[in-house]
Amino acid sequence: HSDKRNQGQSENKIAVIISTLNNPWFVVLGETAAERARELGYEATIFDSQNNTSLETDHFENAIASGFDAILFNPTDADGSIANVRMAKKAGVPVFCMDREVNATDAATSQILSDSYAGCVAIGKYFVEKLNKEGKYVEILGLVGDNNTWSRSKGFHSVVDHYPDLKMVAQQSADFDRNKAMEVMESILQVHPDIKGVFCGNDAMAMGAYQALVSAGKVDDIMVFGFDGAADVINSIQQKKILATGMQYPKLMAKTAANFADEYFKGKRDFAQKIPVTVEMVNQENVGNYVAYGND
Amino acid sequence: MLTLKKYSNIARFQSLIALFLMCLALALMTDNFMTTDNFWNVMRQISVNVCISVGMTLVILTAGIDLSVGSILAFCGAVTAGLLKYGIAIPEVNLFVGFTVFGVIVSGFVAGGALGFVNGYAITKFKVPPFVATLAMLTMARGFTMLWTKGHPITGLGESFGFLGTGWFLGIPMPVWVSGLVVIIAVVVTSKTRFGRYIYAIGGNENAARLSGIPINKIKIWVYVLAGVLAAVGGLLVTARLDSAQPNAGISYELDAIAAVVIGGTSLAGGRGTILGTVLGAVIIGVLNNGLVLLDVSPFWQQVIKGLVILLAVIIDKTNKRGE
Amino acid sequence: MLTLKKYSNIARFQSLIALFLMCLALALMTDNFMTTDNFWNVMRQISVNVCISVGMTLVILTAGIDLSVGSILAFCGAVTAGLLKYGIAIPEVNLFVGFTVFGVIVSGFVAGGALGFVNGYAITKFKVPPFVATLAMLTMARGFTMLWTKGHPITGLGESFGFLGTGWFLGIPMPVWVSGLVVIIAVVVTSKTRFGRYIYAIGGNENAARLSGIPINKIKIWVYVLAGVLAAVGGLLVTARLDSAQPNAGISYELDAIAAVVIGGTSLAGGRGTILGTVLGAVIIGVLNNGLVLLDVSPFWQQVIKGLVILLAVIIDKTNKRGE
Amino acid sequence: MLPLLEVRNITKKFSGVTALNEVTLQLEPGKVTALIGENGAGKSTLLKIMSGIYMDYEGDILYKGQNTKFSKPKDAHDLGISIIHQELNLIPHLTVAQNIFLGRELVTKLGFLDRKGMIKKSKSLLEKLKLNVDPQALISSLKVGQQQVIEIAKALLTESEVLFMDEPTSAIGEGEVEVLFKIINQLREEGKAIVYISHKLDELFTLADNFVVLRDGNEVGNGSMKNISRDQLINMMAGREVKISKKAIRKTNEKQVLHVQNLELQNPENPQRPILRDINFSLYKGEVLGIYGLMGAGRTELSECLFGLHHKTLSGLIKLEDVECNFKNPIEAINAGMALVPEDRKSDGIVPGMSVAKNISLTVQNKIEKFGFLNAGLESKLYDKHVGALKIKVSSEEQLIKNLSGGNQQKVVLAKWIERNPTVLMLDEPTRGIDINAKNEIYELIARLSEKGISLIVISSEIPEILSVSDRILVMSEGRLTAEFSSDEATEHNIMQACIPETIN
Ligand SMILES: Nc1ncnc2c1ncn2[C@@H]1O[C@H](COP(=O)(O)OP(=O)(O)OP(=O)(O)O)[C@@H](O)[C@H]1O
Ligand SMILES: Nc1ncnc2c1ncn2[C@@H]1O[C@H](COP(=O)(O)OP(=O)(O)OP(=O)(O)O)[C@@H](O)[C@H]1O
Ligand SMILES: [Mg+2]
Ligand SMILES: [Mg+2]
Repeated sequence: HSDKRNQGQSENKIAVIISTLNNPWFVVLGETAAERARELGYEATIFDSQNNTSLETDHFENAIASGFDAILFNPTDADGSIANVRMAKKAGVPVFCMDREVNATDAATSQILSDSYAGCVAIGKYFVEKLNKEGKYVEILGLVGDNNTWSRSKGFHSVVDHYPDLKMVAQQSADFDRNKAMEVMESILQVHPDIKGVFCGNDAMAMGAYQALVSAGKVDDIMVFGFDGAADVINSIQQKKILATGMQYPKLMAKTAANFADEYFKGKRDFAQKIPVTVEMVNQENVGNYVAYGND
Repeated sequence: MLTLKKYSNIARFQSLIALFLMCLALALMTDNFMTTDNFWNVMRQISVNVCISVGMTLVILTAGIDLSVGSILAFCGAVTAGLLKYGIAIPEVNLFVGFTVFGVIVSGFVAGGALGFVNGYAITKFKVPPFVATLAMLTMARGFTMLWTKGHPITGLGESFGFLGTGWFLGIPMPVWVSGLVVIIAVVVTSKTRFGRYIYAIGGNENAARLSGIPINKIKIWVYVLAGVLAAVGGLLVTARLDSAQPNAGISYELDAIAAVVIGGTSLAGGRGTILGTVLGAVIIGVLNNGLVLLDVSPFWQQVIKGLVILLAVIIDKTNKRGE
Repeated sequence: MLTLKKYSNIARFQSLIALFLMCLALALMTDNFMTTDNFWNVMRQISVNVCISVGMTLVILTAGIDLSVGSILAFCGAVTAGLLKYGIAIPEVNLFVGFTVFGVIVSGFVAGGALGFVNGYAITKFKVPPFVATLAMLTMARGFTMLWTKGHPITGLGESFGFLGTGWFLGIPMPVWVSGLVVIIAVVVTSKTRFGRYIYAIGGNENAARLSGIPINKIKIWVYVLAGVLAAVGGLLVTARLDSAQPNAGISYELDAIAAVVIGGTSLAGGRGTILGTVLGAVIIGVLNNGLVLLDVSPFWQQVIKGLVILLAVIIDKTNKRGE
Repeated sequence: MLPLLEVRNITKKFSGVTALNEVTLQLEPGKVTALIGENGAGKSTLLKIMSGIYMDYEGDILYKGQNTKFSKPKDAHDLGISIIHQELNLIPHLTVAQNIFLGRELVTKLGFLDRKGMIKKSKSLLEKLKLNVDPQALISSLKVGQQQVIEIAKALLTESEVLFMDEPTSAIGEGEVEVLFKIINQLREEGKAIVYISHKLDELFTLADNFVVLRDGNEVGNGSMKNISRDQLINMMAGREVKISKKAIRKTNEKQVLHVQNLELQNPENPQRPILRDINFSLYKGEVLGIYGLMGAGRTELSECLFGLHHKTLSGLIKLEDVECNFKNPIEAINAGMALVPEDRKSDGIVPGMSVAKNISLTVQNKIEKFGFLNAGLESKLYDKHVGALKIKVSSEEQLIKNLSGGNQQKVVLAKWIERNPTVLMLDEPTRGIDINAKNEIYELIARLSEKGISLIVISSEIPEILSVSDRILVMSEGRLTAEFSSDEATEHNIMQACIPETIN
């Protein structure tokens, strides 16, 4: 059926393989991609890799075997997912990466990426500015086995570590989980009630950390920074609860990827390998320009 | 007999000493462990695990197990939050039902009880091993939660609801009141009522219990219903504390609960153990989690240490019971 | 007696019929299920679960359980990949040891066996219940994996290593060869050797086995070592397939393995069950996963359906065995 | 007189097996009815039907003339029918009082358990049964015999009209039996109807008024106990003539095989009172050494010590064929030539879910191996050999051992040890709960083995049994050897004399 592929027929099927649906941000990414594909007249199915690269492999195999013609792909791991993309390429199925990249330039047809590292560099700068280059702070990491955890952390530290008066007094993991972040923050506050800022690896953890500050009556003393641009955090920034987050544009990336697939079916082949979608920092000044998960 | 009784006191005593030593070490190593603030902090943090673990204790006492409590917690939290925020609206028939805070709490408990009932029914009527029945429920209830929430958290539940998670009453945090109440009721039920006695009897020797005229199936179903309701209580507390119901709440909470039960000296073979032992187990885990963060131990090492502590706690317990 | 034999054949037969019906339905409802491609697809996908489940079957036959297989899988995958890529380098003493592919595979197996040995040792010598000992190992081995990888995947392992995961030999994918070999060896060991007989005896009645002069502890330790080695085989396949060792590989694989074992008719109480039953269970789960995708079922519903199928598979099995 | 309880034409089938076939029975108030039959005759099944445990049967139950159908055990119990089951049915980690009141707890006005009331009532019950244990002791800390008495207490708790006793004396000593008989006599005078099952025929002659004999699920006779002789009963049960064989006594001056000196076993819970002390004896080649004692005398522990089971708490000297032995575990003991047929067949003797053939070969896996793999042909041969030699009643080698009757299970356990050809074979209560015919076969087997040169230690609580199998008899009391008799010297009287403890509790 490889002839049927690539011909822009409406019976073409698009697979949307998402790293996890355990986080609303990815649910938005996946659903937007699927919706857009359907708008364009294709069948679309969402696959949940449950943060498991091996399960992702199964999804690729199943998708290829059951005749999907393109894959809109949100990888679980920049390195681990390469093999999967190559497999699709070999089978003649184009793969369009969304949000996260794979560390290979010859595998995916195109990668529409939000650069976590750069986004966290921006947040790091704002963090330094807001804390006035001095004081104690805390970092809450996501899942420690996840490479996005580290690219965010590294971006942030690439800025903040240049200021010797900014002291990180604790670095703990909360698995991208709101409740865990709250509990970790509650405990950290026992030792370090005098911190001035918290940087969280995603927005769910930022909300959890903020909740801990509420209980401790410290919302006015400690600034919370997140990353993602999830609905709760955008609201919280509007309400002056959270300082800033990195707005990634899941909807935009998802739609772009779906559009690319459509163009691919219609014959286009020369896609740019990497299309960066800038992560914009949303803070209390500019939040009026943003809605949750970015504008379309 | 006297020896035996004294004996079991000493066993408990050993866990208490272990806890005491842990606390002492933490008090020496950090300035902040031994503060009232941190005390309530730890107590509040363990309150969810205490609720779930109490239910788990009942189940394990009957020689069963419940792997589904984490998923049930998430589902009930989502049901509670969803009903509170949106009520039930069926526009086609022009129906809208709003809920009070009390109403949603009851609904959450009913949801937990219902899923627990399904567990109990499969286990007693279809003779599905508890491990399998609740494993299936672990998957299904997570699916229900995703379907109900569509994968998005339900947030912004209002002050009066949030009070349950973050408020204080008579100088004690609300979650501690709730879990304390759960513990007191459970202690009375297990030690002072027929129902409690039957739970022990079933776990001790199911066949003998049946021949003594004890309604095995009824009791077991009730136990799983209670475990479900207590998971719902946990879900209520988590949701109220976060002011948000997370679809991925409670993942792997069953393991924490089982760890608390086992560290507390309850036998997985059923028939032996106490609620207070479980509470002690939950406190040990809570203090450990708190202490590892206070000491800023690297997240990589935390897992290794936690595993070691579970192992050691049980080994110490076993070594003391060698004589038995 | 003849009835009994016929009987157990029928029981197995029932699962086979269930599988057949599933396959028939899928063949009718989709175009792509009944293709050679998809057949090898499913076989390759279940190969990791088959390896782990075989180990789990041995453990469960002795009336134990092993919750740590997923973490051991991740650790061994990481050890294999790390040694292959970086070798062992201790610059201080100017030491560098490089490894061949064969060398790293053996090292991975040794690592898995060692962690399994710790499980077995805690269970037999310190009388820690298997559930608890392996729960502790689940946490610890994950911590070791994180420490070893520093939380980062280890990638780029070379063609010859990758061949194990993605290659074909005589028209059959390599992972299928590996898991097939594991199954054949396990079938022979369980049904044709003393070691296998002792496993059944221990699970059937540990006391009687001890008094018959069977070295209980030795056999049990070996069983956990084997479960660890088979988890390492699984880790090898996963790593080779992805050309990358993921630090969070294998999370909750123990549940899939237990599900395969139970659907395959092995009793969690020990002493009863077969390797082939487990393989059947793994195939049923694999076909289900594959079929739900081919049928375009939403991921949220997939969880609900999977839970239901596990439940139904066991209920059907139980209902057939009612007579016993 | 109007029967209190009557069953008519009861038929009960278990998947294929007809356990009861058209059995009819009448129980009159103030009478003790002995229910007699070989293993598997259907005695327990009948009692279970009459007490509401099995619901699917054909036939009628009439209670006080009324047709009755029980839907659960509690229904029968509420009508005043109590049963003491053949197997112990106690909860190990509950206390004595909690067990006695299980399912019938006393509650206070507030609905909470009335702990004090239950303890008090238990105490008086236990006093009545002359059992000196604390009502708050855990069942698991009691000996089997004491537990048996607790079962009796449980049944006596409620004032029932009908009382079923399924082998209540299989695990208790003579003293307890006497107390029980007194109580039964008292109940009879109160007008209760009692059914009593026992394989000890002597008991039945002292106790019962009427008898009913079952054979293969059929009722083959009934009548008054006064009008029948022991031999007639046995013939009725077996359907043929059975003669209890008394083995020829052998001289014991042959080669010494086992020598035990100053054996002492510590009691971890009470270091002042060792479980065993000052144990000195020898065992000769081809000898059958009987060990008799009351319950809790320490006989089981002694056999376990010789089998390497209490290595850590044991001191003293054990010499097997002049080699000093310090067995650390059963494996070492077995390799040195020891074998033990344990007291509790179900929990220590058999692997219930395994086939008969596999159970037989469990101790001799090396004998059924070929090229390192187990060989089905060799296993079948082994099976055929023992099934033939020991007359094990079994339908095929794949039959699960749990589906055999107790006597046949015991023969399988014996077979697996005989195949190892041990130097010393210890049998702990080898005929507990086994019918007279199977018992006899086991006695003959013991004689045959001793003729083959195997030395045997037979532990038993039945004096006639000890007398009929042993060449020499040791008597134990409170962890010590108190007497030794040659088979000629031994009489019931002097054995009893030696086993009474010096200090009574
Ligand atoms: N649950 C059961 N399933 C199948 N068969 C059974 C079951 N219980 C008893 N039987 C069979 O029914 C018959 C009668 O057994 P029952 O236990 O009533 O014998 P019994 O006379 O009490 O023997 P014993 O003296 O050994 O106690 C036996 O053939 C036995 O194998
Ligand atoms: N686990 C134990 N812990 C402490 N004491 C024990 C234990 N088991 C047995 N005893 C004690 O050891 C003594 C001997 O018990 P044993 O079971 O050997 O007696 P026995 O003569 O075999 O009696 P039975 O006829 O009941 O089998 C008893 O007095 C009992 O109190
Ligand atoms: Mg019987
Ligand atoms: Mg004994």
